[in-house]
Amino acid sequence: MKNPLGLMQKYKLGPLLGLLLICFVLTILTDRFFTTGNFLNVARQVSINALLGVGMTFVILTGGIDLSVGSILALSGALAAGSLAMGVDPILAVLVACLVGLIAGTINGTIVAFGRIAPFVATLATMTLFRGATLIYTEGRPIRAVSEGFNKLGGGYIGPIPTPVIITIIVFLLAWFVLSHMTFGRRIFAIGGNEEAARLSGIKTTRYKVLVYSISGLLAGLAGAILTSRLLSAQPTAGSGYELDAIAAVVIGGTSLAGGAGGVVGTLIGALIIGIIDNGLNLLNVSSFYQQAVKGLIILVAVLIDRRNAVRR
Amino acid sequence: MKNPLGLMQKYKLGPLLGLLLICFVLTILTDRFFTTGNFLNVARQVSINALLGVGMTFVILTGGIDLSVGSILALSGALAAGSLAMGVDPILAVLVACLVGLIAGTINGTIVAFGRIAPFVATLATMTLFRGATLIYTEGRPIRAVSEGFNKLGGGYIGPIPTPVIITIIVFLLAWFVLSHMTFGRRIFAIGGNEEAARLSGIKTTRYKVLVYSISGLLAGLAGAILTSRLLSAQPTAGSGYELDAIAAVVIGGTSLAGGAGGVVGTLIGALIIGIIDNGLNLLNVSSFYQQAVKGLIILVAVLIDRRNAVRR
Amino acid sequence: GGSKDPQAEAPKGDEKQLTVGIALSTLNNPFFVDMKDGAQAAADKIGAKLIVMDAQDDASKQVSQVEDLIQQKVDVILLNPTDSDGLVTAVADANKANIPVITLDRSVNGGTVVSHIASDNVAGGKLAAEFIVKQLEGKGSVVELEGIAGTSAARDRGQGFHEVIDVQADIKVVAKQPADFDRSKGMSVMENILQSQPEINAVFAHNDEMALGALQAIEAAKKQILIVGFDGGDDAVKAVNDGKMAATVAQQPKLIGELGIQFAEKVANGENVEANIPADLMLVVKE
Amino acid sequence: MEILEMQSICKEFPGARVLNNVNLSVRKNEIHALLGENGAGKSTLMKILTGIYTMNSGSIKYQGQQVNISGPKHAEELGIVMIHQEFNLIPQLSIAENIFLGNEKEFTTLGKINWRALTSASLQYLNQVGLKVHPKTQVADLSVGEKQLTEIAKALSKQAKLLIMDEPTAALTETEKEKLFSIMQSLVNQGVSIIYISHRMEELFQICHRVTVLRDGEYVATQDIPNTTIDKLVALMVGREVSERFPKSTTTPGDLLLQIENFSNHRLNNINLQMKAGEVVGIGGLMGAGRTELARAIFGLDRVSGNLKLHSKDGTSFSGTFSHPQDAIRHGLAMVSEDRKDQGLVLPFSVKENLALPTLNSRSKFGVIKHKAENEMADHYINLLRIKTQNREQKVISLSGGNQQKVVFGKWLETHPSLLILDEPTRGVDVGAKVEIYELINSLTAQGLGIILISSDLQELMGMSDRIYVMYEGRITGHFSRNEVTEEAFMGCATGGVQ
Ligand SMILES: Nc1ncnc2c1ncn2[C@@H]1O[C@H](COP(=O)(O)OP(=O)(O)OP(=O)(O)O)[C@@H](O)[C@H]1O
Ligand SMILES: Nc1ncnc2c1ncn2[C@@H]1O[C@H](COP(=O)(O)OP(=O)(O)OP(=O)(O)O)[C@@H](O)[C@H]1O
Ligand SMILES: O[C@@H]1[C@H](O)[C@H](O)CO[C@H]1O
Ligand SMILES: [Mg+2]
Ligand SMILES: [Mg+2]
Repeated sequence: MKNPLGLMQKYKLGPLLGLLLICFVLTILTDRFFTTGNFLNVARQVSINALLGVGMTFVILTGGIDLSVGSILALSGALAAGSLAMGVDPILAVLVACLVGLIAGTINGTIVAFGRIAPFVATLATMTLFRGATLIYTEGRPIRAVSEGFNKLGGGYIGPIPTPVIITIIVFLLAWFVLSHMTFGRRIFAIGGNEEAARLSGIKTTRYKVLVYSISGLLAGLAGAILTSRLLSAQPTAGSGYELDAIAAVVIGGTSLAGGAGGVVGTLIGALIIGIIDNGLNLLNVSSFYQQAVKGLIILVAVLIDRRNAVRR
Repeated sequence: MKNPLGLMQKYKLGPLLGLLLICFVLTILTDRFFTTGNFLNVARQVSINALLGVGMTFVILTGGIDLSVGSILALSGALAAGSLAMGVDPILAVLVACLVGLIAGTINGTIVAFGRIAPFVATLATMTLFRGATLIYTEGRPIRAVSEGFNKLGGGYIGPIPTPVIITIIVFLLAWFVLSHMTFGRRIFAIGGNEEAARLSGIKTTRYKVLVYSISGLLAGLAGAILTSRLLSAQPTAGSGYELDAIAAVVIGGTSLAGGAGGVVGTLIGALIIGIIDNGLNLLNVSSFYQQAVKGLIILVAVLIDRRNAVRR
Repeated sequence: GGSKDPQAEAPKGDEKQLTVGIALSTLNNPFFVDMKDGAQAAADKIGAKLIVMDAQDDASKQVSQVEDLIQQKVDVILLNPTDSDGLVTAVADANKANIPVITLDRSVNGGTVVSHIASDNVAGGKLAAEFIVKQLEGKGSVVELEGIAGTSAARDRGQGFHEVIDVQADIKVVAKQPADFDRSKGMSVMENILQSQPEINAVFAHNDEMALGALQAIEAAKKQILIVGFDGGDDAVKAVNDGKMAATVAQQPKLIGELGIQFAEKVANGENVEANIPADLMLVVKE
Repeated sequence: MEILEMQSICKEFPGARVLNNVNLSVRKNEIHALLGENGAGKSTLMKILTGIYTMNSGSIKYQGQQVNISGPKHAEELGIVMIHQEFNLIPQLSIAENIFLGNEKEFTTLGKINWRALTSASLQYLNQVGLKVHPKTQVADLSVGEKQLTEIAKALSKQAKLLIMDEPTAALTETEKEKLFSIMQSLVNQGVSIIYISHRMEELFQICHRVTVLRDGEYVATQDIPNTTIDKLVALMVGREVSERFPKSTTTPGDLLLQIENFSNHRLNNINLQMKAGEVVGIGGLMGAGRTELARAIFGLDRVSGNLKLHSKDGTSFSGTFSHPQDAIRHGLAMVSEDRKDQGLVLPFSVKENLALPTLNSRSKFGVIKHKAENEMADHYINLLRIKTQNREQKVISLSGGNQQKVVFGKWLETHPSLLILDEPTRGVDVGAKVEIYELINSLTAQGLGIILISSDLQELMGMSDRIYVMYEGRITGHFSRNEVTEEAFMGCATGGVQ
């Protein structure tokens, strides 16, 4: 084989290499980085974006996009906090958040699949719509969400591992299984690969297209519950801009925006890359003005390295 | 023809119909809307988004996307204001802004075309990078830009028409001519329609791909100069989120995100729709919490109406 | 929502109803919601109509909104600018249309403004710094969580804070990072700082939202650190009383909004008003 | 005199050696056929010649000069022009723009296009190929055949000295094919040389002078057409004897299988048709007659009014119309679609994943895919249909056209249908594989399957159908049984005459 990196190509190890490189550099630059404490810390910070990224992966695999996840996160968090305030059971409050997310996602999916509107426009509109709904419901104020049971979701631990990290790992494993071992996942790939061929093969493409947005919404709802529980309050502005980070995680992870190729393993790596860059720049105490520029540069370089190893046509 | 709206389809009048409908409703609801004063007012407000939208149309026609326009706008505005502060001639300051935009756009194009990085990721990274550069240059503070000559660009009038409106109209006409009557424009459509076929026909696709980002950057730079001149200061946070509005204008105007189909006429209409919704909601005194929800809904409905008339496959 | 305006449908009586436009930098922050509520209550009381605009922290959006207010021919504009320079044009436009402007909370650097109602953010930053110096007895490591880069609130509070802190020989600002006035960003930035700085004695956050986020991070790390916020919002005052936060520099947003309406009425009636009306700042500590 | 000499050309793709010491020499004024099975390397060799691929070793002599062709534009400057096997048109642009894409210069002043000049210049080439569509029409609105004619017009506009045609007739009907041949003849008379790739053997004897045969990426032989026969060539290509070109076996038709009553929609006009189990019913007609439209309507892809009655082999019957292909598949229908890349295959998928797509449920439990069963199924069809692939995990995008077609076939066979619709099933398929497909058709009808065969290859249609319906402008204008059909009678109906 001419290219010594052939193996890496085959197993799409580019993003992983990028991640390891960043970790290596940070370990050399600061002794605060390579510690169990910091790893758990990063893992917890990353979990929200990873959850959104997993849902986003489903959507992007079909060739779609979901810009509304940040707004769904805020809306479901607000309604969970609202239910808590009304004296509802903590577990029920979490379910409320998930349900709200599911409904919002299903609305997205219906508009995209049945209304045949470009996903970008449809979810751009619902992003504004759901944010508006959040503002109306909260009247622009944070809603307090203090309840011991509820706060364990975002702030608790199972053994030494923060609960959100455990939840994220479970969701990730489930998603991985669905995508690589179930007919459902295979059909999602098929729709992204060639929607017309998928339809001709008897796949009800509209149904699956609705479902991927439902999943994305559901996970955004779950993320909303976790964030609310972690902050002890639901913020009306929570999650704004999160869609871009989630999409970045997916794409840095090697999933094609055209759909049909990729997966959640890459997304997890992508989310870790973004999270670790943020964490590292903070640890290195890089001046705040330089942080953004440096972050942009690192992402560029990481993706460029990855692409240089990609198969040439 | 079965469909009575066939003519409308043929000339892609969906967005125009949406625009007229919105204007009609607003004229009925408030007597403040249908006045020359308000029209000029809206036209001026829309001009920035329209300029960005025109550049974005070039990019999207090739199948790309440019998320960095807001950051480029801020960076070029800041450097224009900085030059002014250094005593440079106003006209030169405007040229500085355009040049900065052109360079930034060319960087985007080079990364996309030669680095073969997905435009979404590439410009997401440079969006962060250019914003960081702006923060570094401005040290996070607005830079004052008060100079009589310079301020005419954004705040002046030619006859009764605000200067930014005149500039936008000229840019729009040029872009329209290039896209519909020049080889350059037709090749951009060809690349978006089938890049491989375009390449096999001997078109240097990479060169054109660089150029569309340069154009988008240049217009973002011009918009930056206008906005700075209008605000009498360059804001380090100027333009954040503008990319989404510009993309929305393009897509509402009927240009396909897949590339190859659409044009600037639609984009202008799209920008007007967005601008008039904002203006109308303000004139109608819709409570600010409801504004976002209503705006999201109107965009959805407008696009749905349009799509219902679209050709079925 | 609470923003419903009963006066909107009321028939215009024999005498002309006063219409005031209030252009706020953002409503995604309880501080400004309070300001709006204060103004609304005052307007309801005198039977004035209040038109509320939310610029979502975007200067050019706010310029557009002021233009739209001018199109509606309101009697007075209450302006809470997103930025001091950026809104000069809008003020000039209002001047041209002969609509008087009163600024709230933040000032503008040009045009004619009949009156400015605000608390002094530089003074507030100093107040916070002096409190920290006293509590630390002049010795220790301090973290500063900054507001959105480029906003005057972040600028002024930082300036006031550093004027006091930087002259202290034994107090060091060991980390200074932006968290954008946002609670969740405040938390994650603080988490990272806690990883890199073993020894932290106090945190000054440019507003309460970030302070409350930092509090979450600090509690999770099981550390004892002095936290000082800014604004005096409900959640923060409760945290102070619970002993979780050390203090918050309280502004009086409701009062600022209320004063805004009172002065708008005076201006509309042709009365002369003072150019500068200060709203009191006050350090809230545990009772 | 030789215009082109390609010597010892070798080409490797990662993991596969595709060309091994291939030679090809083409004389001036000659039509030189390039022949070989699917995947033999014909298209690859031609892509090397036009600078799209770079060869690993070998040399190219063109007009007596050693050349190093750097890209398609360079090839074009040398006068080497290729009509690709897969369309290279921009769907959103007009016919005229497509014809001159990349060569707009002579119609532009300072970058501005002179539309009138462009349109009228394109008319000349459209007339030459006999395409009677307005040059301003968008290519997206053309049928497959019309697109092929546009491709040919585009190549003609480039004033080639050496013209390469990679299966240009695959999508054409008899009339257009004859037109094309006369164009080729007149080009040769004007001094042009042509390399002609086709899987339709009789065409070579109609139009070509010499033929070079490739097998598995190796050069086999070059022969003069007058001194050879179809059987000899087939033997060279396949490496073994192939018995009969159209091995049609006659089966006694069984019970009524399908009845179509009054099918009408925007492109179909009151179609009535019936067939029995075990029958092969051919549907013929000229380009754009509406055959594909009929197939789509039957399969539930497009809305249609009227009624369809289906009596499946398991005794169930259906009456109505299908609203989704899933319905159709459930009731025992399968369809090999006309355009494999657009509708037949998921290109980023592997051979295995494509084969598995319509029948995922049958190899899964609680939605979990049984990978072992899937692998076995895939290997079964790779062997059965002799799909030339490295293994079941190879991406279909890197298969040759004919092998891609076999994958589409395989995925539908796995649904065990009672009625199989084949829309141009042998387009781009080599002789050996064609015979395999015909034999497959035989064994399927023997099992009682009904087959609807849509084909523009009249030989094939007449050779394989029990009965033939002829369509014209969305209507059925003729109906023949196997032994009564003649070419003249068929063409009469296909051009709108009545039987
Ligand atoms: N990009 C590629 N990567 C790997 N293998 C390839 C690639 N392109 C072609 N091949 C392989 O090269 C071989 C020759 O392909 P080619 O397209 O030249 O065949 P062909 O003779 O034109 O066949 P057909 O008659 O089916 O068109 C095939 O086995 C094919 O799978
Ligand atoms: N998307 C489209 N828009 C407009 N007209 C179309 C479209 N697709 C096909 N047509 C036209 O509809 C008619 C029927 O097309 P159809 O594809 O069914 O023909 P066909 O008999 O299968 O011919 P072909 O051999 O070209 O496949 C043709 O005149 C064709 O040009
Ligand atoms: O004074 C206000 C508040 O402190 C708010 O938290 C941010 O913006 C400032 O202007
Ligand atoms: Mg081929
Ligand atoms: Mg057809």
